[in-house]
Amino acid sequence: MSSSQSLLELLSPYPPGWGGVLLAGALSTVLISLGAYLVGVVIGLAGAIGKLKGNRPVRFVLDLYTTAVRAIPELILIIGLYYAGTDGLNRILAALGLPALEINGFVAAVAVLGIVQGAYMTEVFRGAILAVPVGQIEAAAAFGMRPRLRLRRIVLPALMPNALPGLANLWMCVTKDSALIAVVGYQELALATRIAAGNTKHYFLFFLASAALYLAITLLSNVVFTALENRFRRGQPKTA
Amino acid sequence: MNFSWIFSYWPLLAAGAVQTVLLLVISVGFGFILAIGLALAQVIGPRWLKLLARGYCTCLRGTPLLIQLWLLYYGVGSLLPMIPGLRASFLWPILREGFFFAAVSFTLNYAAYEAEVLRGALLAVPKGELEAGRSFGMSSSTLLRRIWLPRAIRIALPTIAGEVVLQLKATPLAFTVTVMDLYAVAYKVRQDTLLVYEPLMVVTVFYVCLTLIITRAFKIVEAQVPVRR
Amino acid sequence: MTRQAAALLVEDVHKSFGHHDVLKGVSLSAQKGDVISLIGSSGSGKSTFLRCINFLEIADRGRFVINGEEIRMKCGREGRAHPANWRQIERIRTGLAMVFQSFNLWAHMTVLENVIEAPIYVLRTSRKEATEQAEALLSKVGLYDKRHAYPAFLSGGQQQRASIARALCVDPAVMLFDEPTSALDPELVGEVLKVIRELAEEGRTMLLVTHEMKFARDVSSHVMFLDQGCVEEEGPPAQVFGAPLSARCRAFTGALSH
Amino acid sequence: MKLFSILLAGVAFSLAGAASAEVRFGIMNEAYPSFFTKDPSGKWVGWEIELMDAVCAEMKETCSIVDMSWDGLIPGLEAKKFDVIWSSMSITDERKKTIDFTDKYYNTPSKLIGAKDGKIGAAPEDVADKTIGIQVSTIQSEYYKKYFADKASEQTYATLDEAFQDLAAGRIDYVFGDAIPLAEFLKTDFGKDCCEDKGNVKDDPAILGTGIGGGLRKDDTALRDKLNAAIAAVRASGKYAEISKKYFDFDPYGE
Repeated sequence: MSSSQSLLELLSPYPPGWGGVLLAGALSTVLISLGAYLVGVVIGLAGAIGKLKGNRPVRFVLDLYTTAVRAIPELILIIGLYYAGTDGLNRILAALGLPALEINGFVAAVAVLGIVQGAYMTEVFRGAILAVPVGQIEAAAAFGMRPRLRLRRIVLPALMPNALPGLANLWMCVTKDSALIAVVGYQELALATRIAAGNTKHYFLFFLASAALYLAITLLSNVVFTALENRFRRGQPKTA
Repeated sequence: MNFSWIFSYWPLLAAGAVQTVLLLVISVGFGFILAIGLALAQVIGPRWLKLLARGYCTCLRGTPLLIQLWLLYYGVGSLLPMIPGLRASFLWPILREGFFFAAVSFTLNYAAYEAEVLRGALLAVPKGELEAGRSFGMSSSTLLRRIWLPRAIRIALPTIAGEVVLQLKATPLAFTVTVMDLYAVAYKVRQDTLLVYEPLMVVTVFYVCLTLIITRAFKIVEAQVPVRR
Repeated sequence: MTRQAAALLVEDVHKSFGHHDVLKGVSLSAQKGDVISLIGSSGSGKSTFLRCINFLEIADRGRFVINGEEIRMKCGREGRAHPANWRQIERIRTGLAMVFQSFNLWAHMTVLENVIEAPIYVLRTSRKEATEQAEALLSKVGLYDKRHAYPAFLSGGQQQRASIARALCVDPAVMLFDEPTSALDPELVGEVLKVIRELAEEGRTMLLVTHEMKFARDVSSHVMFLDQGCVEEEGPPAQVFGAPLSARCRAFTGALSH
Repeated sequence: MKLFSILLAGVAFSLAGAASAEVRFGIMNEAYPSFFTKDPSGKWVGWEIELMDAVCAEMKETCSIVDMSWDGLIPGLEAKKFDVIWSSMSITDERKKTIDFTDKYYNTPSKLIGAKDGKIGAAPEDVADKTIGIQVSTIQSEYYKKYFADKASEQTYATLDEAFQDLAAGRIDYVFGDAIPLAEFLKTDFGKDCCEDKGNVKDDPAILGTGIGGGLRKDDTALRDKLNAAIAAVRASGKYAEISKKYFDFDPYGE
C-alpha cells in the first residue's frame, strides 16, 4: 500500500478502494439484523403467550431461557450458541441417521442473534400484552371471535403501541450486537472494517468510516420507527 | 466434560476476574459522574451545550461498543506514537496498555446510556417538589444537590441496575484489545487445551453470579430509599 | 296467549368465586321482543349473571337455551360444569351481542372499523355489505359523521353509542347491556338511553343491567330484582316499582327513586 | 404446532442444504499477507491460496473456501463446517491430540522483530524485561513458555496483524512469530519506519521443527492420503517452486 494513496481513494466503492467492502458489510449487517429481528419477534410472541398462558413446565423453561440470556454476556452466548448449536444439531441429525447439515454463516448468525433477541422480545411482548385493556379482549370474545382470531385482529394490533418503544430499542441493540458476529468470523460491517483496516493499515480512517455507517443505520431506523409509532398510535390522543 | 485444567489455570482465572470487576467498577464509576454532567447539560444547559450533549449521546448510542473500542485502541492508538516525546514520558506505561483504552471507551459508552436514563429521571421529578424547595429559599445549586439530583437518582435506580448488568455483559469485548479479563482467560484456555465449551461454562457461571450480586445489591439499596411508584 | 319458543331460557344458574357464592340459582326466560331489566344493589350478582349468559364467566351449574339451541355442558373437575364445545359457544355468542359498562371499543380501530370487525371476521359478511349496514346503524345512533374517528377522541356517550352500533351490526337475537350508562358523566346519560329506548320500541329482545330506575320502569316489559345472588322479586315494572312484595325490594326501589 | 415444526424443518433445510461433495478448505478470515488475504473485490489471494488451487487440480477435486476466525478453525473442522484447515497452521503435538495433519507444505524458522534501536539479538537475555507479542496458540507461544517466560512478559493476539499494529504503536517491544510474515511486515512502509529484524531464535526442533500442514479430522484418512500425494506431486512437478517464486525470493519449504 503506498502512502501517497489519498484517503478518498481508499474509501472508493470500487476496487482497489475498500468502500465497496464496507458497504457490502453494512448491507449484510442490516440483513443479519433484520433476520434476527424477525426470528426474535416470532420467539418473543410465542414466549410471551407461553409465559402468560402456558402450564408450569412451559413457564419454567421460558423463565430459564429469558433469565439466562439476560445474565450471560452476549459474546459468550454467541460463541457458545454458534459452536454448540451447529455441533448439537448435527449430532441430533446423526442420531436420526440424517446427513450432516452445512449451516452457513448467515443462517447461524441470524439464529444465534435471533435467540438472544427472542428473550428480550418475550419480556417486551409480555408487558405489552398485559397492558392491553382486558375489556377489549373480552369484547372480542363476546362477539364470538375465536382465540386465534382475537390474537390476530385485536390483541396484536392493540399491543403494538405499548410494545413499539421496546421493539425500537431492541432493533438498535441487534444492529449493534451483530458486530459481535465478527468474532465468530461472519463478514458483516465490523469484520469488513477490520479486513480493510488490516490490509491498508489505515485503522483510524476505516473505524471512523464504519462508525459513521452504523450511525447512519441507527438514524435511519429512528426515522422509520418514529413513522411506525405515529401510525400505530393514531388511535391514541397525544399526551405531552 | 473435562475440568482438570482449572487446577493449573486458577491463578489466571482469578486475575482475569479481578480485571473484569475492575473494568466494571471504573467504567460505571467514572461513567456515572460523566452521565450526571451530560444529563444536566441536556436538561438545564444552554442551547449549544444541550445540542453537544445530545449529539454525544446519539453518536455513542448509535454505534457498536466494539467499533468504539477498536477506533480508540487501534485508531487513536496508532496516532499516539506521532506525538513526540510521549513514548518517553511517564504516561506511556499507562497509554500503552489495552486496559486503559478499554476503560476509557467503556466509560464513555456507559456515560452516554446512563445520561439518557438520568435525563428521563430528572424530568420525572415532580415539579411541585422543586417548587417546595425553592419556596424555602434554596439556591439553584442547593436545590440541585439536595433535592433534584438525589430524587432523580432514586427514580432511576431500577433502570441503573439494569444498565450496570448490561455493562458487565459488555466487558468481555475488552479481550479484543489484549486485556486479560476473565473472558480472555477462557479464550486462552480454549486455545491451549482445545476444549471449546468447558472454559466458557466456567466463566459463564462467574458472570451469572456477578449479575445476581449486582441485582441483589441494587435491591438492597432500593429498599433503603423507598420510592413510591 | 300463544307464546313462541323463548328467545332465551336460563335456568338455575350458580356461580361462585372461591368461597363466595355470587349466584345461587337464578333463572330467566325471555320471549322475543321482551325487555328485561335486572336491578339490584352492587354485588347482588346481576352483572355476573349477564356475563354468565355470554359465557365470559362460566357458570358452575345451570342450563342455557339460546334461540332454541341448548348449550351442551360437561362436568369438569370439582363438580363444575364446562361448555362441551367452545365452537358452539362462539357461534352462539354472535347472537348475544354485549354492550359493556366501559364500552371496550377496540382502541386501534376507527368507529367504523369497530362496527364492521365482527360481521367481517366472525360472520363472514362481505366488507361492502358490512360497511353499508354499519353506516346505516351509525346514522341511526347519530355517529355517522364520526365514523372515521378513533374511540379515544370521542366522548363517553359517543363511545357507548358506537359500541351499541357495534353490537347491533351482528344482528343479535338478544342484546345484553351491562350497566351501559354507569361509566358516563350525568349529562351524557340521556343520549345513550335515548338510543336504547328506540331499540326497545323497535321490539329488540334485550337484557338490561342498570341503575337507572326510572328508565327501567319506562322501557321494561319485565323487571327482576336480584339480591345476594337470588331473585328476590320479579314481575311487570308496575308491580316491582309500584307495589313490591318483598321488603328488600321496597327499600331498594324506594331508596333509589327519590 | 405440527405445521409449525414442518415449516421450521423446511426452512432449516432450504437455507442450509445438505453437505456437498466438494472439498472445503477452512481459512482464517483475516489478512496474513503473502500467504492469504482478501482483496477489495472479496477474492482470496496469496501463496497458500495458489498452492491450494494447485493441490486441488492435482487431486482433480472441486474446492471451495470457508473462512472463519482463527480460533474457530478447529471447532469448525470438528463441526464439519469444512474439511481441511489450510491456514498456515503449525503441526504440534498438542493439536495432534485433537486433529490430524497432512505432511508439511512449508516451514519457516521463528524470529523476533522489534523497534529500531540497533540492538540485534534474539536470545532470552536480549528480551529481558520486555513485552513480546505472540499470536495465541502458536508454536511460538510454546517456545516462549520454555525459553522466555521467566525473563519477559507475553501479550497474546488473535492475529499477527494486531501484534504488528501494537508493535508499530510502541505498545509492545517485540513480535515473535514465523519468519516469513514477519519479514513481509518489515518490507511494508509501515514496518520499514518503525522496526527491524532482531534475528532468528535458537532452533528447538521439538517445538519449532515440525512445519506447517493441513489440519484434518482424525477419521478422514482417505482425504489425508490424497492430500499428501497431491502435495508431493505439486512439489515434484516444479509447480511449487513456480508459485513460490511469485511471492518469495527463497524456498519456503525449508529442510
